[in-house]
Amino acid sequence: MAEIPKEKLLWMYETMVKIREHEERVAELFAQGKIPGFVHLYIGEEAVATGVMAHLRKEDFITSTHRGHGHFIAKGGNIKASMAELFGKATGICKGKGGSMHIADLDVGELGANGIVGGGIPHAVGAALGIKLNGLDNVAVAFFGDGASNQQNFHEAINLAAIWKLPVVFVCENNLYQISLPYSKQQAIKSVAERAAAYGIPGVSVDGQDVFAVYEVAKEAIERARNGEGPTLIEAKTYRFRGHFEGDPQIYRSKEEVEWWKKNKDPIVLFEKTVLEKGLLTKEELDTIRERVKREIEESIKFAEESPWPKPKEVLEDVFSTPTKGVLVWQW
Amino acid sequence: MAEIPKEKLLWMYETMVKIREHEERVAELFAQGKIPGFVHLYIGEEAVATGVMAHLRKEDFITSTHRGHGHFIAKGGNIKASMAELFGKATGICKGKGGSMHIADLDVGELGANGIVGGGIPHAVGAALGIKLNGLDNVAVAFFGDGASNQQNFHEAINLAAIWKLPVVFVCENNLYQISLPYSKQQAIKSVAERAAAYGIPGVSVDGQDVFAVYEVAKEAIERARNGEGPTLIEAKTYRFRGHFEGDPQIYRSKEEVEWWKKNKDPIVLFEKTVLEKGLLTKEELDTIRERVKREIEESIKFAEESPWPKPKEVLEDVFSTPTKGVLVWQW
Amino acid sequence: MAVVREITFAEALNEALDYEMSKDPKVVVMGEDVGRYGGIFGVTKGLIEKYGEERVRDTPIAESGFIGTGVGAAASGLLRPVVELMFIDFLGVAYDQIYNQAAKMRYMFGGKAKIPIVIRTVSGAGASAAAQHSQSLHALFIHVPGLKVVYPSTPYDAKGLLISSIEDDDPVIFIEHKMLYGIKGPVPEEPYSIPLGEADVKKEGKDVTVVATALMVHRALEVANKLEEEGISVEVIDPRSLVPLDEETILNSIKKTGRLVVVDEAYPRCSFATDIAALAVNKAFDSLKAPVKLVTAPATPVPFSPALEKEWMPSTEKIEKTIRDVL
Amino acid sequence: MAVVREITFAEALNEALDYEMSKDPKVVVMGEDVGRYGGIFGVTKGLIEKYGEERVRDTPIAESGFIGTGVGAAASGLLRPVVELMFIDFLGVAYDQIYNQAAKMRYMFGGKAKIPIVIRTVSGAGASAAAQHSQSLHALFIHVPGLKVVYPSTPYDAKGLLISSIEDDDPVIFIEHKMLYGIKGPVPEEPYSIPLGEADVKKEGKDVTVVATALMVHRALEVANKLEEEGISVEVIDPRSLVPLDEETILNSIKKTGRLVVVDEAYPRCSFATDIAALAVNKAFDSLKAPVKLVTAPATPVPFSPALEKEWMPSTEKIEKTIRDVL
Ligand SMILES: Cc1ncc(C[n+]2csc(CCOP(=O)(O)OP(=O)(O)O)c2C)c(N)n1
Ligand SMILES: Cc1ncc(C[n+]2csc(CCOP(=O)(O)OP(=O)(O)O)c2C)c(N)n1
Ligand SMILES: [Mg+2]
Ligand SMILES: [Mg+2]
Repeated sequence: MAEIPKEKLLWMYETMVKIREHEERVAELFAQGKIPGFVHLYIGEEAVATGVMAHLRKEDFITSTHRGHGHFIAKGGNIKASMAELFGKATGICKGKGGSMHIADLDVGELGANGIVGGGIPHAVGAALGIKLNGLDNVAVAFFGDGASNQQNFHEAINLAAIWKLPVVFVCENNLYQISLPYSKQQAIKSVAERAAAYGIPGVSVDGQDVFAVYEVAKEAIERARNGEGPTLIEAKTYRFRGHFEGDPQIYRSKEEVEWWKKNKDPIVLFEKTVLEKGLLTKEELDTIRERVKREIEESIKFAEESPWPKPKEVLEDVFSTPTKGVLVWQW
Repeated sequence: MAEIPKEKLLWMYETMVKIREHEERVAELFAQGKIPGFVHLYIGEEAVATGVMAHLRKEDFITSTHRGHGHFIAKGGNIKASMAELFGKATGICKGKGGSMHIADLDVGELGANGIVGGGIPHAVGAALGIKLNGLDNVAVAFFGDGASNQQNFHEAINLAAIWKLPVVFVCENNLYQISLPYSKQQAIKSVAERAAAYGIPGVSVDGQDVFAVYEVAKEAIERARNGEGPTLIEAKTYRFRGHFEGDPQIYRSKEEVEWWKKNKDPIVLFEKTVLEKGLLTKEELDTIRERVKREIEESIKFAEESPWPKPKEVLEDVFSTPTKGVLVWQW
Repeated sequence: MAVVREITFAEALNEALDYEMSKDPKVVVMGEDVGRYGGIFGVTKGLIEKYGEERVRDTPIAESGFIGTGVGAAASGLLRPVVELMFIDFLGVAYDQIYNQAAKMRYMFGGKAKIPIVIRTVSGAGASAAAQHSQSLHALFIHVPGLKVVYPSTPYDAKGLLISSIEDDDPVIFIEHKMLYGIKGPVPEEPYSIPLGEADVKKEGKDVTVVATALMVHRALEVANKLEEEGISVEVIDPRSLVPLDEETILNSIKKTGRLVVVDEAYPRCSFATDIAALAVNKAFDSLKAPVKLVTAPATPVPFSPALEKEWMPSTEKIEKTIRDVL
Repeated sequence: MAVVREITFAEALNEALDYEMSKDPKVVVMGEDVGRYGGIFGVTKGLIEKYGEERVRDTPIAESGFIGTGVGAAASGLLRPVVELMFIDFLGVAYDQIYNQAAKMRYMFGGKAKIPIVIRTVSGAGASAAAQHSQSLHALFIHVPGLKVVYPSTPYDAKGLLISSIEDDDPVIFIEHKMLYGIKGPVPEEPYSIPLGEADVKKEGKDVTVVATALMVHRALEVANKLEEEGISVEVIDPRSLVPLDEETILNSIKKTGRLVVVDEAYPRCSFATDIAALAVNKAFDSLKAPVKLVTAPATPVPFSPALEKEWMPSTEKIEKTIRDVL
């Protein structure tokens, strides 16, 4: 990590802390009833999005999941607009129509969270196909969970990417649970990375709590993709510190287990320790970032709170992009 | 193969020849316009169904494909009734409602051909689950093609069988084509058996033209299943001697290629050579079987030809098994 | 009738499952988080403790795989699976196994197969769950022949219909509206069954017929009770099972009232609402005194924001206005 | 008008694809056997030779994967994919990518995405292809909002509508009835487009309105021409695009004739036929002089045997009888 430029280190820290602060505040706002619907938080998994996105350009694409805030933030999505979206406000990035599970920021190549587990994997393959046919040197990255790796799109889409040698990287965030089902009961193998063999592509498993490790592995995979050498499957072993969704009673795992991870494998704490010990960054630098990030998040919340609700008639807008004859409302 | 009982050898020969004769006559009847619809023949692949089914009991289950006549015959399906079915007659095994792609004989554990590629794979897993929960020592076998191994159900169903250690064997008939797409363009690996690694189950590839080789491999897999040791994935490399369906112009492969396989890898010819050379069976024994089989097939055709058509009103029957209020015909 | 205890819709379903599992060892429950978690809406709570991991199976996210497994298990004659599809919105990843396999096997096989599978699933808006967790997609199951489709509105109906569904030898799609899980109603402790294909007249009336489903039954009743005070007599019919459909009860009512409003929380086109309208204009044309009106959702995805979702759903205001329109 | 050459329906579609690929490098074709094989019904013949393997892509059997790939490619703004689903019956293995992803993205993302994808697919009975290769499932695409649904009946319409569909920025399901591929009709050599959402009155008449789709347009016209000789004047309307729907043309016709028959080769319930009936009884109630009658398939899977399949399909006899019934 000596070769990681300082700028990048600062960006990594800022990104991880931004995700953490964002998610902690969202948890509170949800508990207060200000954010409705289903909310799946990324706390504990920050190093995965961060270590991967460290290598991506704005023009690169990602596809995300129901647990998508971290990907969105790390890809550079507009946080004010996404916070307003979580509230269901008219100023939301989806005008209040999407909510947490459907946040997208096409302006920065974020092709969308997804309420369907596995639903976004082929979209990354599609973006990669577009990249290839347009002769670009961009890449697409699909994020998804351990649970998703048992789903149809994982199999079908990765195989397509493999035979067509597309510039795409598959990042499985194995947080050891599919809601209540532990990874050990989902698959009779030890790592999702073993599945790469089925498609003839490289597969690698990495400690998802160690942002430097993720950074290294992602670097290689993304370079391969950019160089036209085809896809890679990365498994990042990670852990969600909160319930599956806010309100989850978490009867399927022990408090001790959760505490152990929080205590020993917090990606932000580990990062701080490393950079301070190695003298790569100073305490002051870190504190400054944390303060700035907090302000930014608070501003986004203020913006969301003060924003107006969408108007009822907007329900009927945004279905089609070309004007259509015929009716959207079956006007009985 | 010295340990294969003579009875079994005779059964193998009879089964392969029965499939061959059946399919050749069906090809003619299709060309004559007597058999309507889509017909996918099993000629060239006889050793696969035969080598596997040699180990199955009547109470064991199989699920089949659009190319299902061979599986049906080898499992002991009622040929008269299936021939009548191909004709669309009232005496057909499905009363004329199913046709070639939907032939089933539940009485012998044949859970159905399938018009949806990959559609039957989970059904075998389901039968295996039933076997396990009922404490039986039967097994289920899913047959499917190389093309099917890229489809969602392959992935999802095999994973279920693996984690639940169900008594099921997955037999991929890799005949090197998915209609016009060669295997080499479907997958970036050399054998479908490599995909077993993704599920933590044994995978083995075998020469599907060599019935003895298939027999050995299937024996082990089926024993494992019966002993509660879980599923196996078998790939049998094989070749269809005719087009994908009757009427296929076959522009995607050379005549030479087809001729090579017919000449060098005909499973029936190879069987004859081996058993005669090793003195396991005599020419007379083989001829007797062939004659008997021919008669049987001709009888089934006669039966089909002479059978009546189903009556129009039968269209409305057999949707539900329990009597239902409300309408089946929306009687305008 | 003696006073019966009141329990929730979710508890009523749980009792039906418990009863069937206790009675028939072939009944098994499968789905995501149906085990110790008890289902994300609590419907399968306690079953794994009582019947064990073999009969109550948590599955990976592989809906086509595990619903297909259920179909195969049913076809084999060895089990009677009750499979949970966590949200009806997810049908798209398993639809082939439902409408091409389960629904058609018996017919394709000339009447020789029985497919005793129940697919329980959750529908409906009202929870800000957005476009992929709020849909009402029953029309997609009604359209394709071979499936029975049940959609109850009360705890009492839920229990009796789930028992009938599990005992039925055909594939049944059993739909539970997520906003109904918490409602309470009288439910006898002993098991009972309600035949599939019998509508229930939830309120008798003579001026106008309202056919409504699931959550909308409650909204229609609210409006009917309000209008009653003005002397407008609304008959509210809950078909309860959408396939088979109790045409007779519906047609008799239309013949009596001459007016029809259908209230269905679903997309408008090719819907259960158009279905009933078509039934009326074909088979009760001479009785009709006014246009048939349908109160449905608009032809848009379900929006997330509560401000928009409220507008998207058929409201009591819209129902009331529509009923007044046809009078 | 000058005499135009006659070509088949399949050739007309091929010309539209060829034109669009020649004009816009973003247009790519994907699907099973669409390359050298030219599609199993020959629609993509010659394209790979002209545009190469990169733009004409044979896919493995992975419909959810490759349709999803098309959706992602469209959403990225980098391509305008035309994806072939070999038979509409297979929609069940890819349905989520169609109705939950392609159809909803624009709405869920607040109007920011464009999803210019065309999914071409093949429907219809008449070829003894049995229960899983003969269905007419357009209702499943009409029901869920966000998809345009096109279903042409003539070579001329096929070419003009496919060009419009590929140039449209929204997802379009383009359905081709397999029994129409071989029919011939006049088709101009130059490219032209027919706007989505405009019905075509295939025959004017004043006694009864018949709304029919695809193959059924031809059967309806056959009957209309026969009845003409008896002095019965039948108006035959082909909506051509089912979403958006040209309500106006249909309603104007019903207002003129006062009688409506819908002929739709599909399952009856929650169908396009019930849709049009509901439209009529709602918006043209006062004009209706007789019950609305629908000629559809029965609520059963499609049987294999020609003897049964013939009975299953809406026949000219049934159409004729039904028209006479409402007169
Ligand atoms: C196709 C589908 N099936 C089920 C669900 C319900 N569901 C939402 S998240 C989830 C668990 C996902 O597990 P994983 O992929 O490991 O992601 P994680 O939540 O652990 O980040 C499930 C079952 C869904 N949204 N889509
Ligand atoms: C889901 C689905 N997609 C496509 C098809 C059309 N189709 C029928 S057979 C076939 C090829 C199957 O290839 P393979 O699995 O290798 O079996 P084979 O025909 O070679 O025996 C295709 C694409 C189908 N029936 N079902
Ligand atoms: Mg997980
Ligand atoms: Mg093959």
